[in-house]
Amino acid sequence: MTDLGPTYAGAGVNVGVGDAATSTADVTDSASRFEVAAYRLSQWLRSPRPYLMLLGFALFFAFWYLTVEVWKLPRFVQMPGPTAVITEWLSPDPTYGLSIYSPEYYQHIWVSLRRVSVAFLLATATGVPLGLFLGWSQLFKDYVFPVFELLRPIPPLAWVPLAIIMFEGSETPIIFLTFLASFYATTLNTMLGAESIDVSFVRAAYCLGAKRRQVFWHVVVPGAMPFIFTGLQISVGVAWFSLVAAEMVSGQYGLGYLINTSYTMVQYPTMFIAMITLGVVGYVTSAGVRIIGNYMMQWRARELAIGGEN
Amino acid sequence: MSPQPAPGYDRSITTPVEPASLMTETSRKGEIRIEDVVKVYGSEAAGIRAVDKCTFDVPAGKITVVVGPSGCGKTTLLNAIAGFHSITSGTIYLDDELLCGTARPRADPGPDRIVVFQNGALFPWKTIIENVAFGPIVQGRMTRKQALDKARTMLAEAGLRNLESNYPGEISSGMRRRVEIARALMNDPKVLLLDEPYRALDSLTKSVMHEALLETFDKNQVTIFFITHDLEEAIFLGHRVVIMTTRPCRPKKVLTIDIPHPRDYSVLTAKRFREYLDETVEAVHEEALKAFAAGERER
Amino acid sequence: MAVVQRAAPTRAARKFEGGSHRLAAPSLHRSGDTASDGRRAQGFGMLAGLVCLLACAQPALSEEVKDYGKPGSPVELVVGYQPYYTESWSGLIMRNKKFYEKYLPQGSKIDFQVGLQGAIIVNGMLAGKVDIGYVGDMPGIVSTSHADVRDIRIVSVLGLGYDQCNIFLVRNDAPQFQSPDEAIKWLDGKSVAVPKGSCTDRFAEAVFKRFKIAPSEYLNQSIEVITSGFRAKKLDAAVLWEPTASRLVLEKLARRVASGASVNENDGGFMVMPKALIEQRPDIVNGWLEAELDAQLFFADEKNAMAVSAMALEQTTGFTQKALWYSAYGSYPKSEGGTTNRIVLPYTFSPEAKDLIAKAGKFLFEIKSIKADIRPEAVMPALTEEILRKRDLKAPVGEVKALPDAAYTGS
Amino acid sequence: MMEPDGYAWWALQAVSSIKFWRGALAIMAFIMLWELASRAGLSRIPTPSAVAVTFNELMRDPSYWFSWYLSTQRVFTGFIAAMLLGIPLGLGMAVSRTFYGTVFPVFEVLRPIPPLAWVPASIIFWPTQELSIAFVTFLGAFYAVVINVIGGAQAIDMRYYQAARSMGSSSWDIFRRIILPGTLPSIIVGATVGIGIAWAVVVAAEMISGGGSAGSMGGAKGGGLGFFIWNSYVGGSYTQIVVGMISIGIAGYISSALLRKLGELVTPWLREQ
Repeated sequence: MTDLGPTYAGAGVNVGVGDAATSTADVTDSASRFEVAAYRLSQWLRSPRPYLMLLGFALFFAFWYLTVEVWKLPRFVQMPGPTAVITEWLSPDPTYGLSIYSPEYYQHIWVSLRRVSVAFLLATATGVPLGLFLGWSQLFKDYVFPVFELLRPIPPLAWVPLAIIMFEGSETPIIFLTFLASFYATTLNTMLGAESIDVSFVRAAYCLGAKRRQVFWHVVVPGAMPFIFTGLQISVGVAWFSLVAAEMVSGQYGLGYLINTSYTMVQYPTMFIAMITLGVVGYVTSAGVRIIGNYMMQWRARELAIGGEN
Repeated sequence: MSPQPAPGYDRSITTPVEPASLMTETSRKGEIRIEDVVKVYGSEAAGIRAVDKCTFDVPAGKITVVVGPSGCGKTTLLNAIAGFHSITSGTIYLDDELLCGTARPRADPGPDRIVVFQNGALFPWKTIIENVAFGPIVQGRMTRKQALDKARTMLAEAGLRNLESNYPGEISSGMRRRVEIARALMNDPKVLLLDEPYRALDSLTKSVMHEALLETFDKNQVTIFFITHDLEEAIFLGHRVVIMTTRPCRPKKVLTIDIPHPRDYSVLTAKRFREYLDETVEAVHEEALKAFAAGERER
Repeated sequence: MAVVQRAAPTRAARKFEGGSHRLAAPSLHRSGDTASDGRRAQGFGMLAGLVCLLACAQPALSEEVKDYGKPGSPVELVVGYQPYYTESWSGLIMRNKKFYEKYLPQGSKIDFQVGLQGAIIVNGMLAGKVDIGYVGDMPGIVSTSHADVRDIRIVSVLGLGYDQCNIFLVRNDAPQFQSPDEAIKWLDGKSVAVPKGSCTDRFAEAVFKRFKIAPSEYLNQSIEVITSGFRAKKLDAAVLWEPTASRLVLEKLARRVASGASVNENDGGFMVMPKALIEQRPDIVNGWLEAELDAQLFFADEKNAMAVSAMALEQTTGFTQKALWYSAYGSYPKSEGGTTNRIVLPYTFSPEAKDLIAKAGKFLFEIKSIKADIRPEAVMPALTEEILRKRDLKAPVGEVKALPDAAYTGS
Repeated sequence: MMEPDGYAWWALQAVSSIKFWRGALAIMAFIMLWELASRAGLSRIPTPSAVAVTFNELMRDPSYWFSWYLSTQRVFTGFIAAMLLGIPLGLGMAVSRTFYGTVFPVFEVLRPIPPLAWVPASIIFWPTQELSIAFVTFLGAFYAVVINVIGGAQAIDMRYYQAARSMGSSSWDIFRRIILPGTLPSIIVGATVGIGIAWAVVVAAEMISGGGSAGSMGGAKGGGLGFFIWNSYVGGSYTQIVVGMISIGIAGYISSALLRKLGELVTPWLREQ
């Protein structure tokens, strides 16, 4: 049976690249960031992880290649094989007019990215302050939160038809739907963040003579920061979820639209290209938010690097 | 992580060091008078009576330690003084200025009474020096630069010089307690309210913390209101020890410890210490049994 | 997608939602990776590599072909048809009159499934879920271009028309146009919706190319979304096919301003079948095509106008019988691209049909909708020509003429 | 005196608390605002009163309840499949390093692809429309379940292992007695989050495959609450859209609440925390 030996030393949460199994206690400033990264990289390479990762991907592609192109299993034969998708993706003159060389491909990505970022920023600009106030003032929460909870169970995607009716043009409904999904995630997480702040921090601030407004800025906002960034990461992921659906139903340009159109135009390789691109762009955006989060919260990053005290 | 002993700290010298820089304030008294304080959580009938007709004095410039079984209402009392909780009836005075009473059930928290919390409350998102300089900056008493400079001197005195730019998460819990006390003293408080600050520490660190606290007290002569359930700690530190009954708490026995300050570790084995111990252990034990019987979950 | 953040906010259970951020290195594993760990991973890798090689060597199964049974035996077929596409109403009539029962072996079961547009039926056929398809010109041609997935052939022409699958509709408050050409030019810079992959898509892109028109938005929307778009006054224009066009006009949601007739571009509907069916069961294919001929003859007979529109009413939702009747038999003024004979029913590949397929095929390849020009073997006229000769009829077998409004006797 | 944690006592407590009245007031105000705004023609959304009337009519319409049944069936097939596959996979990844090393990277790469991007591919792949929609709901819930299970298994305190190991228990004992119960709370959290996502996904999947341009065969049929909303939109009856939206909100809420209740039953030791 597999090894169950748990390790105790430094088994805390790792941050950043690779697996920070550094049990060295004194990761102080003197060891420059570069040396630490280099050390972690060498540690990572010696461990079996990269090879397992390659193995995992190899198995996945082998499965895809075999079932579709070699064995041609009944249900799989309609799917485009990896070779078809990759050749279409990389070919300078793609059969269906879309590959990394065609400008239209980047236009789709750009439009989707723009929609997600507009919706995401709107959701952050409205969700974070609202969440903080909900967490901070009980009176505000008693009035606003029930209405918020009333609307939240309705999935943002159920709003698609209403959004089409409510808003002019074809762009604003999509932005609204993407915004709605992110808004719920951001507000809720920020509120939970503000509420989860240990009451002794607030009391300590009052003791030290801070007034209510100062306590809000010096304690509640920074204290809720980790939760806010959790929320932002979820909200980016969720934004992509609803963007795709909104684009599929009605819209022009955008990866969701591309998937949908290549389906009706029976261009399956292009459809898969769009799906994979969506996955990659989605991953990059949420990784971006995570990196900004880690950068903004130096104190958390360094605290966790040493296994985090209680 | 063993705490490095603070450099230059040597108990052998007996003459107290005159803390010139800290005594600039007018001689603050910091005496607390608690009279017939009652505190009931929840409605009068069904609520939990935490404090019942509690009356005792906390002399100015002295260390008063309140000892009692866990969950007996000591923290409620401290919170009332600090202004976090209201009281149902009775009055609390600080240097004959009314903190709270029936007219004003909840006192306003302020820099004259600063609390050091059980699990520590240094702001993890501010560096050590920003933490210490927080009070004066927020009250607007000093500019940022002045506050940082004074904070730097405070930290140097407490032997925490090279930790200024670290975050609280990166230093040991013992060191964090000392930074927290430095943060409190930055505001020249009349009273330091310590809520079982060394509870989570191992006994070795605890003894180092005791000596550091005594040393700080020698320099500042600030009134200290110290809560603990550890009897030895109470007698070792306190000028006056108040033993509390189980919930609802009332002072059961008040003891003045006349071992001279500044005290050091040798006191623990002194005969006088043992006598105090014998005298009090029986009283405290009795209350502990009652609390245990009530199955009180330590709040 | 309101991701619920914290069901029961217990501090102990660390909760992760859809987007977990820093996933801890699993502390269950030995954090220091000893050599034995590495060796086991490599061994595992070797084993997996071996399995892959073994699998690749395995001979490829023959291209997945559906088995339709021996000739003469009863068969179960799925027919994808479009009651919302007047040009292919012969399918609608087939479903109602069941002409095929005369020609197919006893006990054959035919399941008619509705497709909102040709492309959906083609997707069904490529996925092996649909056997016979009644589709427009673009989906028909596109279906023949995926022989690697399933070899599909065009076997019959359902109908050709100059104002069937190529009707320009504009919002009611659009300016009054003197001529269809002026209307088409007005589309420049407007938001135009079209169901991508349909015959109107091909037609619209061809017209836009010819008139050098660039709409501000060229939206891919289904006929339903377009209908609601006009109802919610969100669309400037759309290019649609009958009967939806007539419905929008009669419900005063949009105005008809031009059609294929105004620019001399026709379109057509085709019947498509997989090669496997044609080769395995010539009896079934011939039987079905005989029945198709009967259906087209029935469709061409003016007497049946009300009956056909009644059938359409029964098999569609959201349409009035009047709109359905108008879509096939209504006469629209010339200024709106109206024509006298609404649908020509060639049944086999008349010269116009062949030339439409060639022209459309070249255009689709040009705009990269299909991988290569149409395979010559994709069109199989022999079957229908044989049947026509046997019945000594000549293509076109009939025409659906525009009737005076009075001819509509319904409510 | 009612025994303290009885249901009646809880209800009385809720009603008498000021929070309840503030909340009720806020909701009333919201509905009034909505009524006035719609009536004044500010927004094209139908007025609550009209929606209530339609809701009343629909209550008696069997096809409305049939779409409830269809959607619920699709959500639960996808959801149960996600649990059956997700939990073992999550536990496997948490327990064995090799499995984690191999499977997790692929899992992480596929996860950002939104489930709804799979709708067209799923329509092509799966033979029936039911299966293709259920597959998409499965994907929606699957990721949440696996992530939570891994998180839960890792959060188990080291000392439990050492204690079990020192008592000489085998790896199987540790798995059954420590990891499984230890991960149970996060399985419940994963399930609750998963069912929420499943409901959101089923709505869109039904809309897209039922009516949107990426429609699947069988055009008009399709069914389910998502399709019901889509059909009302296409049919132009806007009040039914709002009714459909509210129904899905209720359905999602009920299933999450049920799961939470189940969770409390299964993890009694967490209750008094």
